[in-house]
Amino acid sequence: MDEEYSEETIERFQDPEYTGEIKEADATGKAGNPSCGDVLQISLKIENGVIKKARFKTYGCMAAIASSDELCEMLEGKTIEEAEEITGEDISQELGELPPVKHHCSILGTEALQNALENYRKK
Amino acid sequence: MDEEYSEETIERFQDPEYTGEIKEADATGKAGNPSCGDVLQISLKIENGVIKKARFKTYGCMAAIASSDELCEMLEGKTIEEAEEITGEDISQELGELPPVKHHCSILGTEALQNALENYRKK
Amino acid sequence: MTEKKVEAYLDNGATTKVDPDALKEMKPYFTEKYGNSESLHKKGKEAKKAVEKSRRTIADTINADKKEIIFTSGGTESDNLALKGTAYKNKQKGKHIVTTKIEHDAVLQSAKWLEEQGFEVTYLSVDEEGFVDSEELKQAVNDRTILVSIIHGNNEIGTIQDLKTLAEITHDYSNNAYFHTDACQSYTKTELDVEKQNLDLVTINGHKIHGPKGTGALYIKENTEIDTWQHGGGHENGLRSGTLNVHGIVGFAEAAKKNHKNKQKNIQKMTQLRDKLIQGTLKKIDKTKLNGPEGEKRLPNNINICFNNIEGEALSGYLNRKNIYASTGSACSSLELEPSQVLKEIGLTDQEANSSLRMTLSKFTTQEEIEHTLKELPGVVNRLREMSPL
Amino acid sequence: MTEKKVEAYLDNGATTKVDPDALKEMKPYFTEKYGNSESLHKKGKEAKKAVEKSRRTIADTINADKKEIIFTSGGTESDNLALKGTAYKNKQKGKHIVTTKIEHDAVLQSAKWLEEQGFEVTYLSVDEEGFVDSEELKQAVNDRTILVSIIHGNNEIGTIQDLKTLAEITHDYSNNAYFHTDACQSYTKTELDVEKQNLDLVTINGHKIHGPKGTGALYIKENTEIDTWQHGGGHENGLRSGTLNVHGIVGFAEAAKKNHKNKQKNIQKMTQLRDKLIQGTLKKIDKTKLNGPEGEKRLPNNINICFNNIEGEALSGYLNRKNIYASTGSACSSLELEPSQVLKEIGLTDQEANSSLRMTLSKFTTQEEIEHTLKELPGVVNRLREMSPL
Ligand SMILES: Cc1ncc(COP(=O)(O)O)c(C=O)c1O
Ligand SMILES: Cc1ncc(COP(=O)(O)O)c(C=O)c1O
Repeated sequence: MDEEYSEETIERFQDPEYTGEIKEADATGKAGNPSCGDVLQISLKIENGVIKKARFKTYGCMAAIASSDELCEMLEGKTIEEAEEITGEDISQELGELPPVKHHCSILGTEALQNALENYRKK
Repeated sequence: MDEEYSEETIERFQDPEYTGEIKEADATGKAGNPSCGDVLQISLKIENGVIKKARFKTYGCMAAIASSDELCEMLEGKTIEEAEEITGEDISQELGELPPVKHHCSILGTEALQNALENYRKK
Repeated sequence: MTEKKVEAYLDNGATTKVDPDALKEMKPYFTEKYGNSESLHKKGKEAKKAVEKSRRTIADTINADKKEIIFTSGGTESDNLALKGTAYKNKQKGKHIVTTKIEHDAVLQSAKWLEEQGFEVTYLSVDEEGFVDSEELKQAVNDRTILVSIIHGNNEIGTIQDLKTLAEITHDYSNNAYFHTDACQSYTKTELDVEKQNLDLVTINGHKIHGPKGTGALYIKENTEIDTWQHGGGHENGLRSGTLNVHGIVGFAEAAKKNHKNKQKNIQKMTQLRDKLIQGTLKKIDKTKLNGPEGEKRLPNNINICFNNIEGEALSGYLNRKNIYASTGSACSSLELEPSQVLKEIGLTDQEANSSLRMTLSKFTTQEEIEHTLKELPGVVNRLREMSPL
Repeated sequence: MTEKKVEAYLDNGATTKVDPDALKEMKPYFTEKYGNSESLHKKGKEAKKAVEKSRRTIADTINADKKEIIFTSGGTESDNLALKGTAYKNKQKGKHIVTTKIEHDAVLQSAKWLEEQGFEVTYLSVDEEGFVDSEELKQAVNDRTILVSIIHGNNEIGTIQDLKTLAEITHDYSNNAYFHTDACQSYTKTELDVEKQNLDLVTINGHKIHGPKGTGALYIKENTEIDTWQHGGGHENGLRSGTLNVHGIVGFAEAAKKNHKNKQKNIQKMTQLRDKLIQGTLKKIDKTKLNGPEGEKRLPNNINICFNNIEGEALSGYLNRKNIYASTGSACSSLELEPSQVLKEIGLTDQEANSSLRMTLSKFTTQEEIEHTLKELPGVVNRLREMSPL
């Protein structure tokens, strides 16, 4: 009965602004598994330790797409250190709270991000 | 679901024509018990072995009142022998079938009748 | 000639007329906003919104939280769920249930069935006005008791139990017992406040309060341990599966809201008419007696009178001819042969029980209906008494 | 500008619009003929008459006798009653039940609950089109089997089982087994004849056939041994207690009558639109595949297509923006996380199951709705595929 999507989630899902893949990205990361219903890929342009551009590609439900878009917006302009501290809860909160059964979608976003940052460090 | 009263039963219940008690009756009989929901009393005027007049008093449900009235109508003009053969089923049939749970009401009528005829013979 | 047209519907304890305002609220949900409340698209959202708004409305009328209300198909289903659902969920803690001898069949037959499944049930008796004895309850309840179920306003004789006291005893005398009340008859007709009265489970339904038939709800206090009884898609937080009856729920809520808002006014009006009909009957017709309590301890819309020497069904049949509609007891058992158990429990003889009639009013009942009834009743009783051999 | 107004409601498998004619029939029963069908007075009789007429109407649509129909609150309740009621009544004869892996949750969860109560349940698998293998059924059924429950038209993939063959096997291989079918999706949309098909128990409901929500029925062949599951006043011959939902029943019956009368015409119309939408989609959009059978073995109103690389819920969300309303599967589990069990049973991978969309039509679905959908679908799929990392 509390399993509603917020208006913010729905709007972001319907008009995501950060879709796509950055060519010659400085970092890319992936998380999820199509058999579980969600796959999320994130690509970042990083300059002087600051994320200049973030784009996503997502296979998944409304919450997964909205979370991905929210995450990209949050990332742009943040330092890597700031980015590392973003939690699923932060994303969910920005979206006006995801339904409990969908919280994993926001966590998936942070996993993809961590993977991207790891990938960046290894470069 | 088949527990409906027929139109005949309802009409007879609403306008019984044979209510009352015959003064100086040749025979009277009673059956039933108020704690079971039905008491039926019948009084008869008998001439030369033929029932000339039949009246009832009944405490009871629709079926009991309708059965009593039906029985009195059936009795008038019948010989005692004919009267003795009336069954609950006969009464129920004349009423367009009583609901199964109410069949005992018509049987109660025949019991009161038997008691009246016994009373007559003993006189 | 005009006189013939007066109809008196005095069977509101059996069911009520749908409030035209409730029907109006329902209308869009049949052919326009007809979505399934679980669908995620616009049509589903419309339906969901209506359901959740209704849930809040109903919760507000009993001082509950929205999350504590689940919708069912009626009072019977809510009672079944309350009894069987808690019994099955809590049987490890104890297999003892307490209820009363004057419950509606929905509770009584559920309790009997649970006995067949190995539960033990204590049936409390009542006094001559239909009240449960709190001392008897204290004796009955212990830590093996998992549920106490006591009807709030009795459907036959209108007795209103002191829920607060009974619920507190339940909680004081057992660490494991929930307190359930069947409030179908009392809802919006007397105080019902889950907080104040300390209730864990409450059955209410729509068609007794001018909502549509086929609607009901069960209040389930947060954290109450209860199993679902109707399995399926997991609706209503997994507690009651089945596509939600959106239009029904909307009508139920609107009826509840209106009744709740005008509660004091409605109670006053019904009480005045009730007492007028009771006093008029007792005065005009000899050998009559009121069954159940008087005054504030009686449901404002309930009358039950014993008319000696005439049988209740026959009486209602003759009243029907005068366009007065009343029943002998609970409608579901109209054609049953047994005298009312409730009337016997308060001390009536079988014959007295068989000679009783229930007349139940509603907020729509008019002075005219009561006057018409008072005018016709003596003649009808007289006719039937003349016909009676007793 | 006008274009924007086209709405395509393609979620009729979840619920349908109430037929305006059904609503019209219902209307008097809210505020005028509002009596309780068990009351003996005029208001009760009016209601009773309407209920019994409706009972006959519904019986006629499946070639049953009026006495064999009992009214419930919906498909879920009918399924629960059919499974639990026969299980409890017949457990002395055996505690074995057979059903399938593609049942609606109302059957599946009832079966699971019965397992917890000590019954043994065999779940039959299906082939890649969703058909039960009659050989597997023969192997499963024996004299310990008391019930076989097989869904008629599948709610997700539209597969129509050969009931006659399956029911005959059931009766041939067990002396003690009843055959139940959940016909909620198929009722009035394909042949359903209890005599010809040799059925003992059939679940149907109102809101899938343009009747009101909160209505259902269970066909119970004469002499079938079954316990009630909702205890109370003993309505419906003691098999289902609770005040009858008179207006609901009247609407259900009228909807059924109309659908039944125009059955062939409706089937033809829906089949034509179904096939147009299927073929159009498969042709216009690459990497798409129809789930479930084609042609006459598929419900005339059911479409289920796998759109590779895009997730079903997201797809329905984007379609919603274009005023196209469809769901991923059964509405009750919209927010569930598990991929559809039915789709997995017919051999889809988890990813394929997650990438599927159900579109379900009704007799009211128009050419325009289908054309609107075919026009918008490719763009939406494209947008989501662009967004997909797969
Ligand atoms: C006290 C009480 N409980 C339960 C019920 C059953 O409710 P429903 O008819 O909605 O199933 C009724 C009325 O019939 C009632 O009066
Ligand atoms: C096949 C099937 N069975 C049962 C049900 C449950 O019916 P209801 O929603 O009326 O409880 C549905 C629909 O929800 C269904 O599609």
